[in-house]
Amino acid sequence: MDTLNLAQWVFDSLTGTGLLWLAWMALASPQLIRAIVIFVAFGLLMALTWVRLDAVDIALAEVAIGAGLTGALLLAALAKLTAAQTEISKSDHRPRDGRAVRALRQLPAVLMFLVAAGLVYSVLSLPPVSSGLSVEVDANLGTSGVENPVTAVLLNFRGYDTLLEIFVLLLALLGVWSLGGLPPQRVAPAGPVLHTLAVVLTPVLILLAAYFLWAGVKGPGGAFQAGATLGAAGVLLQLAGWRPGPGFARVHWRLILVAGPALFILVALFTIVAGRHLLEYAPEHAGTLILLLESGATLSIGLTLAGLFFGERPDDGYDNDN
Amino acid sequence: MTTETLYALVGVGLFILGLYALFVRANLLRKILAANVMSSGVFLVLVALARRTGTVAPDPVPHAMVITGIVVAVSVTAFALILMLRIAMKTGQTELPDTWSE
Amino acid sequence: MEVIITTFPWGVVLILVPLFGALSCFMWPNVARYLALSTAFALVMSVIALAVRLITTGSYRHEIGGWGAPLGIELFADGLSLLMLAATAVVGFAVTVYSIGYFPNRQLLRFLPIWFLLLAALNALFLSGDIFNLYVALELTGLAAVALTAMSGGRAALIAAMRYLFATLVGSMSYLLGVVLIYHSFGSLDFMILAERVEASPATWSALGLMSIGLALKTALFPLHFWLPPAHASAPAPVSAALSGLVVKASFYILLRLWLEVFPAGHSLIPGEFLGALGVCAIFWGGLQALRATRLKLLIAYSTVMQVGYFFLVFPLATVVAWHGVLFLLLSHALAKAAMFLAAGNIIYFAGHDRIVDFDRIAQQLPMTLAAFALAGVCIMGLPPGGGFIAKWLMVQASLESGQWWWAAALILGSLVAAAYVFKVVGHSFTQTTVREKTNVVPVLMEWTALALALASVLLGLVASWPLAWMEIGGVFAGVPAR
Amino acid sequence: MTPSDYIAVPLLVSGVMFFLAGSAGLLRFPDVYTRLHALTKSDNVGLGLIVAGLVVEADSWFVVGKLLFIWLLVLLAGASVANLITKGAMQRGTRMWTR
Amino acid sequence: MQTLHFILALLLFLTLGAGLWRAVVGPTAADRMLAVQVFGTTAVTITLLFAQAFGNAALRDVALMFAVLAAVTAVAFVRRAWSEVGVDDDSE
Repeated sequence: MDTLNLAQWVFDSLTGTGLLWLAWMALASPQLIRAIVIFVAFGLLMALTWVRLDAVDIALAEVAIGAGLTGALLLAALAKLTAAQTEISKSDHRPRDGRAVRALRQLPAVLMFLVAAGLVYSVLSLPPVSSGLSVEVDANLGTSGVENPVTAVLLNFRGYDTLLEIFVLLLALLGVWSLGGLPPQRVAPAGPVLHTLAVVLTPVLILLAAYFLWAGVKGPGGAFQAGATLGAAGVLLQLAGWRPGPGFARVHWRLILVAGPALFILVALFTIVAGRHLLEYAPEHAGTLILLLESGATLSIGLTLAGLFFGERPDDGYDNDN
Repeated sequence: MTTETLYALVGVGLFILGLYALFVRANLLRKILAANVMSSGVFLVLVALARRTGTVAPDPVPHAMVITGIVVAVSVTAFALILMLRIAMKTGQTELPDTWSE
Repeated sequence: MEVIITTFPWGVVLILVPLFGALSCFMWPNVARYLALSTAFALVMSVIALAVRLITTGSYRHEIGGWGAPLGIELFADGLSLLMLAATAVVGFAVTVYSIGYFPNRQLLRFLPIWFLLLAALNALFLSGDIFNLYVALELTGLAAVALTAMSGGRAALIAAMRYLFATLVGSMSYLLGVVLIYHSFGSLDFMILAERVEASPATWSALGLMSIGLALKTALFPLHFWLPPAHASAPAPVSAALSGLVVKASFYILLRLWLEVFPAGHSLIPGEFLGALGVCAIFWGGLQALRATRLKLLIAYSTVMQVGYFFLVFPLATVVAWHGVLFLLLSHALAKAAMFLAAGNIIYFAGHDRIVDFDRIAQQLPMTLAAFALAGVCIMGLPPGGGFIAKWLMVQASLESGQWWWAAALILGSLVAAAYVFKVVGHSFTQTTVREKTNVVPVLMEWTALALALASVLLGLVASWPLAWMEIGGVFAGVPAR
Repeated sequence: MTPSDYIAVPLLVSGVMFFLAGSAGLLRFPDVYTRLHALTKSDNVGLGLIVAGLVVEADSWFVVGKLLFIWLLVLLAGASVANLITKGAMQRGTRMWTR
Repeated sequence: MQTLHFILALLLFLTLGAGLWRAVVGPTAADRMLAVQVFGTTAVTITLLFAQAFGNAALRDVALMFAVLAAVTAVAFVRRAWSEVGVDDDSE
């Protein structure tokens, strides 16, 4: 089957050069809107690379978070940017010489070349086969409560990383809220086509989130992919012109936001009080506990990502001065 | 040059490209793009080398690390974008006033 | 009672309590003040309990999730982490009390949840025994610090926060790439296992280089310090106290752990002298800029750049006495620098500005604040009985014993420069301006907190024997040459 | 080559042909509207044919259902987004191409 | 049979390339949105062909995610990339 190897080799070289070229184009293109389009294409090619490297969980996360949400965040920022200050130069590509003298401008390039040479040499010198921790993971997969090794590592073997990481998301939202309000952005009301698209697509997204959450036990999927799908539903609603009413935000917003992190801490306290190690689930309960944690995390991640796209604190009685 | 080393080297290339653009580009939005490219590069190195287990299934621990990394990257990007907007509102520019000020 | 204290995993409590505090302050804003105070107090209590446990039963490892070292993550508490946790708890408690008086209500409600996430991240960082877990804790710390810096919303603060964000991002990414190379070379992420498996290879040197550069950037070592002065000067006073006192030391702590445990053979590659030379440059550059600074908070920020230079002098010395000296310096600097920034906060709260030349009878109107600043200055300068004196004495002794006298010379000259800028501030606080500006009354609680911290940093020198003994718990200096 | 392959292969190949025709249109057509027209038509038909080919090879009804669901989603999204783009372009005065 | 799917997927890379060329050159913003739409559809197809080529059922979930997220990204482009002009996008 050498044609398959040849085809795969062509695919690899095409993707490899494509990634580097897209990254260079995105970072060097004069107009920002073009940079974002190329960055979305870069995220998409990245997802195909994850598929090629048998990392299907990451492909799901990359499509949802890398290409989808990050693209939407960048676009929303660019739109607010042009609204916030008038004289954004369309092609602000003028080289920034400022106080950096000509010689100094070459310093980063030389430095980068040295670092690159060192890294390439060390990557090439790595042993061709190293099983890493895959042996230990397979050995303990039975008692971890889930069949998908990645979910097992994320929620059980290295559950503490996920605990801290959910707080990173909450922290980002708290940080965005503490920065105060943004300029009011006049966006045209959604027309009938967009309205119907939102009305049809949002329940599909919510169903998909539940499906990915459930699929995460056996195959690729899990809390982060499901949360990102919920976040995409929130983004779509905001694009279709929906804004959170004052009543909505007062209690539900905070309760759902805190659901994931609070659930994690309660489970942690429960395991400590029960005399076990931190986050040590009894093998028979592991499956249900992981699913419980994942559903709480999905809700919180979805709402946090939608909140990050919203970009400011909803007026929920706590005045929103800027 | 197996698939793993090819993609690992592409990852290193992305890391260097992102790092260089982060230094040289003045526009804040482009710096944030560069930061994303940089983190994608590191994650690519991590996952590419995870395929050297000699068996069909790759090593799941790097995959879990990358998913954690992607979520951290998106939260930092979201915060950086809003911070950039606040700076644009206050100073009317999307660049830091003086990149070489001590 | 005794059995409970020595067996209960206090490290876990130290991480869960601030996380719970952050969530509760966010969920119930109208009782946030009392929740905050009780959380901070609970932190101090659990550090004391941890200390009792460590002193009686030595260092301990807590396997999270019940999985062994290579697969799961392990928390590791020993003398080194105990000292850093103690500093975090004490400074954390003081800053929490101070911030309740300093911030107006609306800003306080935004400050508290992020603040407790920062404390949780620092505790998680000082207790973690896993290098990827350290990356997640570093990101949490960095993002929280940037969010707090940008909170005052001013033009300078926002720009400083953005530059700080990019600096901490580059630092974390290069640290992560180092973690990737280490993991793929030796197949584990745990400190203890890596200490056995790591041996010289190109991947190890690149990983060591990347991690050192990343962490030096986050610790603001001399050429990479550009982001620190604007960030620490324009952040709100309690935040600057936490940034200079704790956050800067978190990344240095990881560097210490890596050089002590994972890369013992690292000395031969990146000679300690190179880092030592950068340290000396940091001392004189920081001192010079501090002398030139016209604003008090900028002066204190440059003093931090200078003190970071002292920290890096330990790498060329690398004897047990030198490690004791630098650890003691970390502890005393945390307390003293936090006290200085809180005192500066009082002056800003009182006079509305911190231009040193325009101080108007600070000595008469804010006696306690000036006393706090002066006492903290005593410790920073290295005068007995301050903690700084003991630390510098140990480091000078270490450098003389190892025959490298020039580090001792840099230390002593540095102390002179430190004395110069402290006295510059103290001198101006007795002057009088011609026009009377409107001043507002500083809440007594804020002055007492600043003074208490300053007293703690000075009295630290008197009780030096305890911390020096506690450092030995867990034998972290086992592999370090005595002479 | 099993009997189902005899049906699947031509479907798949013609599907890809439609995609290539669509991208040819994307490169060659003079203005936005014709490109939009070309693309939404040919890509959807192309995807439809490929999905048909895969459905023939699918081994369980669940997979068939999922494939058709994906195709339905792409149709829905493609049609509405094309409509949005056209209206937006017209309102911003992008001129139609005239001979 | 497996290689046929893989080769067909490679051919679809040409469509991606064409879309990218339009994204880079595209005179108007509408062309760039068009390009994003093409990326989505082509990615879905490539992933479906990979699912058959590798025999990995989970890749169909990736295609499902692609289909949905491409729609959200395209709508984001339409609603945000043009907003600086502030004209009603598609009210009748």
